[in-house]
Amino acid sequence: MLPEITRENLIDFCRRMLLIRLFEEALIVLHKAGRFSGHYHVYIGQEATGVSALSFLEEGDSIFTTHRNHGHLLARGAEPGRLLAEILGRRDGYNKGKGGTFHTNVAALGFLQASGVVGGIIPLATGAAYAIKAQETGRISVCLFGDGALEEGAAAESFNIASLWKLPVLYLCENNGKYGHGRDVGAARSSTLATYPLTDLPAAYRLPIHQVDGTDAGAVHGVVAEAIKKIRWDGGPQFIEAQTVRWPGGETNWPIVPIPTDVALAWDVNSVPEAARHWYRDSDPVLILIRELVEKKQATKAEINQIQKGVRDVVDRAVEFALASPYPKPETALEDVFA
Amino acid sequence: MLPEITRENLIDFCRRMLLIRLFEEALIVLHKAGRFSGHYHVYIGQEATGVSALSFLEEGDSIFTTHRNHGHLLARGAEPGRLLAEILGRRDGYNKGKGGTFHTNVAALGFLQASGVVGGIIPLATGAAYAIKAQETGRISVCLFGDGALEEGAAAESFNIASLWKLPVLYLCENNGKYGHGRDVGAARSSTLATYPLTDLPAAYRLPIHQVDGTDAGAVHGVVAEAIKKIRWDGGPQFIEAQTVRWPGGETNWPIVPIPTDVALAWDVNSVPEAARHWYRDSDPVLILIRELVEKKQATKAEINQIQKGVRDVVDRAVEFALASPYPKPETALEDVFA
Amino acid sequence: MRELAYYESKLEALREILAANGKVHLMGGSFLGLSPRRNLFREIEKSYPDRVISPPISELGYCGLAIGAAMAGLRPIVDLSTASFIFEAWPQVVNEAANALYMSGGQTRVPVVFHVLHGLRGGGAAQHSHSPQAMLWNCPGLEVVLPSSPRDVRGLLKTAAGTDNPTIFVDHLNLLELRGPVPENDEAIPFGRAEVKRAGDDVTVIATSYMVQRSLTVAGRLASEGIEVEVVDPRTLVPLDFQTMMTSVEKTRRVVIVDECHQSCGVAAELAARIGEAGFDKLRAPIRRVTTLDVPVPFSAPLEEFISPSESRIADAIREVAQGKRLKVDRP
Amino acid sequence: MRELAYYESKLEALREILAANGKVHLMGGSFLGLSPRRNLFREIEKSYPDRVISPPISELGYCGLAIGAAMAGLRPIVDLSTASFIFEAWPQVVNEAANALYMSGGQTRVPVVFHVLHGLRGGGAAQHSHSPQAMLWNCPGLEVVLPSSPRDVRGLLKTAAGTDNPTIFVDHLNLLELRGPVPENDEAIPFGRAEVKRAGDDVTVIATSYMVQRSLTVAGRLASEGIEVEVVDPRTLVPLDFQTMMTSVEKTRRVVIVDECHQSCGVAAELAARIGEAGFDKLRAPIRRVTTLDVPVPFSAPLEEFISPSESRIADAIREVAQGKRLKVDRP
Ligand SMILES: Cc1ncc(C[n+]2csc(CCOP(=O)(O)OP(=O)(O)O)c2C)c(N)n1
Ligand SMILES: Cc1ncc(C[n+]2csc(CCOP(=O)(O)OP(=O)(O)O)c2C)c(N)n1
Ligand SMILES: [Mg+2]
Ligand SMILES: [Mg+2]
Repeated sequence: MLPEITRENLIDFCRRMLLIRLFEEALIVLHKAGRFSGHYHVYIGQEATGVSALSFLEEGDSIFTTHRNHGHLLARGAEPGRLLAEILGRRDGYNKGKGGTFHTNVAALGFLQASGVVGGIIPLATGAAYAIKAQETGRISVCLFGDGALEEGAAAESFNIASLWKLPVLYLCENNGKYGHGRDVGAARSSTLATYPLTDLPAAYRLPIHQVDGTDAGAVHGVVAEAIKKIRWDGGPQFIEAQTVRWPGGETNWPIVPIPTDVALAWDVNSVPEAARHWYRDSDPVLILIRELVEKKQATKAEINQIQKGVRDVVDRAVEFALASPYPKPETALEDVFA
Repeated sequence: MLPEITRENLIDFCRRMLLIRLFEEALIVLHKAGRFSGHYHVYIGQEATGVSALSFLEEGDSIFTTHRNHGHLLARGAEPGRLLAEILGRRDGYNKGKGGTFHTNVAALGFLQASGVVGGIIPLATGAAYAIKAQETGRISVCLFGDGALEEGAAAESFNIASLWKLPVLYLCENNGKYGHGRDVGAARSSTLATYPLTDLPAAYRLPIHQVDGTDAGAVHGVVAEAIKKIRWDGGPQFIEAQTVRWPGGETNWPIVPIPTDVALAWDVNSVPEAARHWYRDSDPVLILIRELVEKKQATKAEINQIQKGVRDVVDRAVEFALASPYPKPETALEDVFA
Repeated sequence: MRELAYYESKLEALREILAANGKVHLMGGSFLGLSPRRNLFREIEKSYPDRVISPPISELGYCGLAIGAAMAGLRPIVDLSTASFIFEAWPQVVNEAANALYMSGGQTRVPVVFHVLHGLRGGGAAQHSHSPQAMLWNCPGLEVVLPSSPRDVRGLLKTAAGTDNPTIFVDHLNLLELRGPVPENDEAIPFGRAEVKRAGDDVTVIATSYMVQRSLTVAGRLASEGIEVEVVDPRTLVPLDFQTMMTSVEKTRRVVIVDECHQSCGVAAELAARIGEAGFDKLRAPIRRVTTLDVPVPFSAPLEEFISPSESRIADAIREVAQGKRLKVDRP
Repeated sequence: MRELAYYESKLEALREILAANGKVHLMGGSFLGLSPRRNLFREIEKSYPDRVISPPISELGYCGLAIGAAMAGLRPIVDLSTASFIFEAWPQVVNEAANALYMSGGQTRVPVVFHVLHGLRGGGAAQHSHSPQAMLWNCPGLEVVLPSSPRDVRGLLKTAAGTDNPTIFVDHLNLLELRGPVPENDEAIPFGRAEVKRAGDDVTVIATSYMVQRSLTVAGRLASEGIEVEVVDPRTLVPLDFQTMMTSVEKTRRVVIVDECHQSCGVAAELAARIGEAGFDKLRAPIRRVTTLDVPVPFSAPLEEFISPSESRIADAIREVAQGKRLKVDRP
């Protein structure tokens, strides 16, 4: 369903989600072209969650994210060019090239740490909430992490403390594990969590829990609105599980795009390779939103095409900017060790 | 209530529980006399749990214990003299003086690790269960730990794995925290676990759970019997919370005996200092068992006195043995680093 | 100048820090371990009920919490009590706190302090006697502090409370009862300033933490044998005041390093490697290290004594480098 | 003699170990990290479905599980993949496994192996590029193994699978594609036997893991400059074959140590301290260390290259100690 927001905001959501998608598809091309090394993770399939959830944040709220952070930064309004420059290790990157894809970080937007250590940010975000409470700033701390993070003891320890001390933190677990290899939930050999649904873990610690379809921007918007209202009101923690379906191109650490996204796919997926078709038809949050915008008469197909054109320009310019940015001077490796 | 076992066995239970008590009261005297340094922990108040639970173990079963291990070793039949020698750092100690009070260990009795790291043995005991399952020995692994260990993420991680892989492990949580300082359960500032009852945590991981009054030898015996039967039958894990009331002398790391235990206290606690009296009257598992043995006509007061006399002799001889044992040669510090 | 016991000076510093800066919160233990003095900390706790917090037994969770709180503007000072327990929080300390500023390209500051009590304590046995400072020095991004006197603990604690970097404050139980001069309004002692704790011309002893006091005792004894020992205390390993050490080494040309870490890859190894390189032409004798022997720590008193950097082992090492003022002759 | 790629030799060893001893279970990753070769491991997984286990993302839990399983009679070999993740299991590795035999007075054996991939990998950045072997060497009770060739990885892995002590098998992604001779039924290579990987009279380079290969490359290049480098590979740090190193040092009297740990309290520090002490009268030049610079590991390629023990830094260090065969003259 559509988020209950103004039409401009709906269009803005659409634009941001599409930006994340096209940005990352461009990124995949750059990696294939050898523009940066190492492995990396894309947010494709989870755009509705990040864009809806982060739309509620205000100045001063804290955000912690993981190895799968690109979408969160763009959702929050990071400049695509500087973000891409960081991922390519260039001088104009937000972290001067020191962080790279695992650690893209924009303090000005409230991001305090992007950790590549699974579960690493759960204590950190809980701590930011502690600081918020201690300083009575009325802000909140948001922790975006994957289902796998619940397998780390750090999660349990943090939920306990957040619950006992009533800390203003939103734990937003992006469960992209449905049908994901290795991460299936259930009692099979391959399963990795005995707490099923996974919300049983935070629930045991008396955290208020919510489950939502993470491919449905409107559903996420509604649940997050309620959770954040509660946090700002009673100051205590909230836990949300947003379930998304793993993108067929995202199985490995080196994504392969089954088909470059085009808004036209919202109405016709026949051009999509058989194996991936179901996902683009049923589980792609970007295409789902676009279909709804048109069905609910919030935008015409022509307008959608216009949006896509605009976003493509933005991504093209970001790529130009990032590739034009020089590598940092080697000696700068010795800076920023200590404040 | 009384354990449903033969009279000889009841007498044996009584003897073991009294042995643990008098052994540790003697130990406290030795520490006061400066016979060993550092801090230490006594099992006073939890004797019924250890003696009942470990009475079910068979050759080849594995046991893991903590900083509060003396009672477990004695319950399992460790020689008081050699155990005391270890606690005093003497050559005849079970660990050649290298372990001390924190790490007393008797492999021949199935003890694999006594860890002073809170939560440390929970993964270890889970691993022994994994080995048992892999080697199809039909044995079980028993993990005896305190309520505080549930605050460590290691516990949650281990429960998850034991549940997913159906490992033959008995998690026996000795919750001596009721009314214990700092460890109160509930939502107060001082509380440390939001999972209340604490069995909600293992339950979230789908572990079968049990709660029992740890001061009641019969109740513990019944619950452990059931749990171990299940483990030996279906091979999966079980979790028991045994609740005991913290001994008034045990608040610090340097225990003070309010009054030396004497079986006569089972019938008359007036000699006990006011502040501690309630505990000896209502919560002392040793005195509770003794009262029941006499009430249920399983033993006369005279027989009980005989038992006490025998146990005192054993403890006296243990003290003589330990004090007579020389300190190990300094150079032996260099041995046992590697197998 | 007034005299204070080490624990008094330390508690005074904590009180002054709490009074001076509302962003400082204390989490964890009493900063005095299981010392009988620990109840004195309760008074501080009472005066700041909302800023002195007892977390659950979840080192990974509450150390990470302190790091996150520091990222968000507080200045938490965490007491883990026994240094061995910082291992429970290892991923947060070495992989989150130490890297945050760097990975973020200078954006995320982490003004957190982790206080631990390290080393041989008499009956701590293998699991409660660690000296993690070497492992922590191997992890760039952390400041590492080792006080050794009533004055230093106060001055260094104040600087630790003010630095914007994650700092490990490595203290020792055996120092708590030590008495020494502590000026009334003593200044904070800046990091990176070694102190010559005793002047002498014959041998330079570089010692850390409690080993400074033990080395001073030995130095006093050896003076009667005619060996004048100079005792240099780095006070902080990160940042390190290498110059002050080398000045002493260039004078004495003989060096013994006394540290309580296990020997291999310990603090003494790094100091020996640096001095051996920089002082190659100066040294008149091999650098000797006196450290805890490379075995787990045994419980039994005589065994613990045997593996410790004891007074006798320190004295032997000093005598050895002092004696036989042999010049180096090149073998054919 | 047949040639194999490193990854082939390693997989062969794993297969032979599994076939030879039913007590061996493999837990964790593919032992090949994210290398494109990792799918080859799937075949092993298929052949031993019950002995090759994928645990949850719970390093503390499953490493502890492996330790407990070892205590109870199995011989688990755990792959943590990226070495940095062993920090998650730090309390179990350094405070349970390392101490178990000692604390129990020799009763509890822990035949477990932890396999990790350490060091700079090209874009691993600060949190995925650690070399924890120095921290682990500082923890008595652990055996530490660092293979550097197709033959060594096979021979050392077999010994690791047979030892009764907890062992850290520290491997490097950059070695996987290296080809080299591996005899058909190669024997296990005993721990504590260093190998002279290249003979030379002028300078001794002691190098570990991938740095052995890098040093050999540099040695080849410097030969053309007339500098004959002897490359010594300890192969295991615990136990350490110090004699073989000293034999080389006594011949060349000039030493460079190349290791990928961060410098302070790194592996090179310990080796430099020991050689500086034992070789005091032999050395003709200061011992130079070439290590990863003491900063967190940056993502950007040129920055990572700048802080790494690169070929150019190795070559410069060798030239420096080789040149100016200056004798030591005592200053007045
Ligand atoms: C402590 C730790 N262990 C293992 C890894 C390797 N790793 C990287 S991503 C990943 C999967 C994480 O799953 P999840 O938390 O659900 O996040 P997702 O990638 O699905 O978004 C793993 C195991 C890691 N980065 N950190
Ligand atoms: C990892 C760790 N953190 C802290 C401590 C210090 N400590 C020793 S006993 C203890 C209390 C443990 O409570 P519980 O597990 O309930 O055991 P009990 O002593 O009550 O039997 C603590 C915090 C420790 N030994 N290990
Ligand atoms: Mg996931
Ligand atoms: Mg308890």
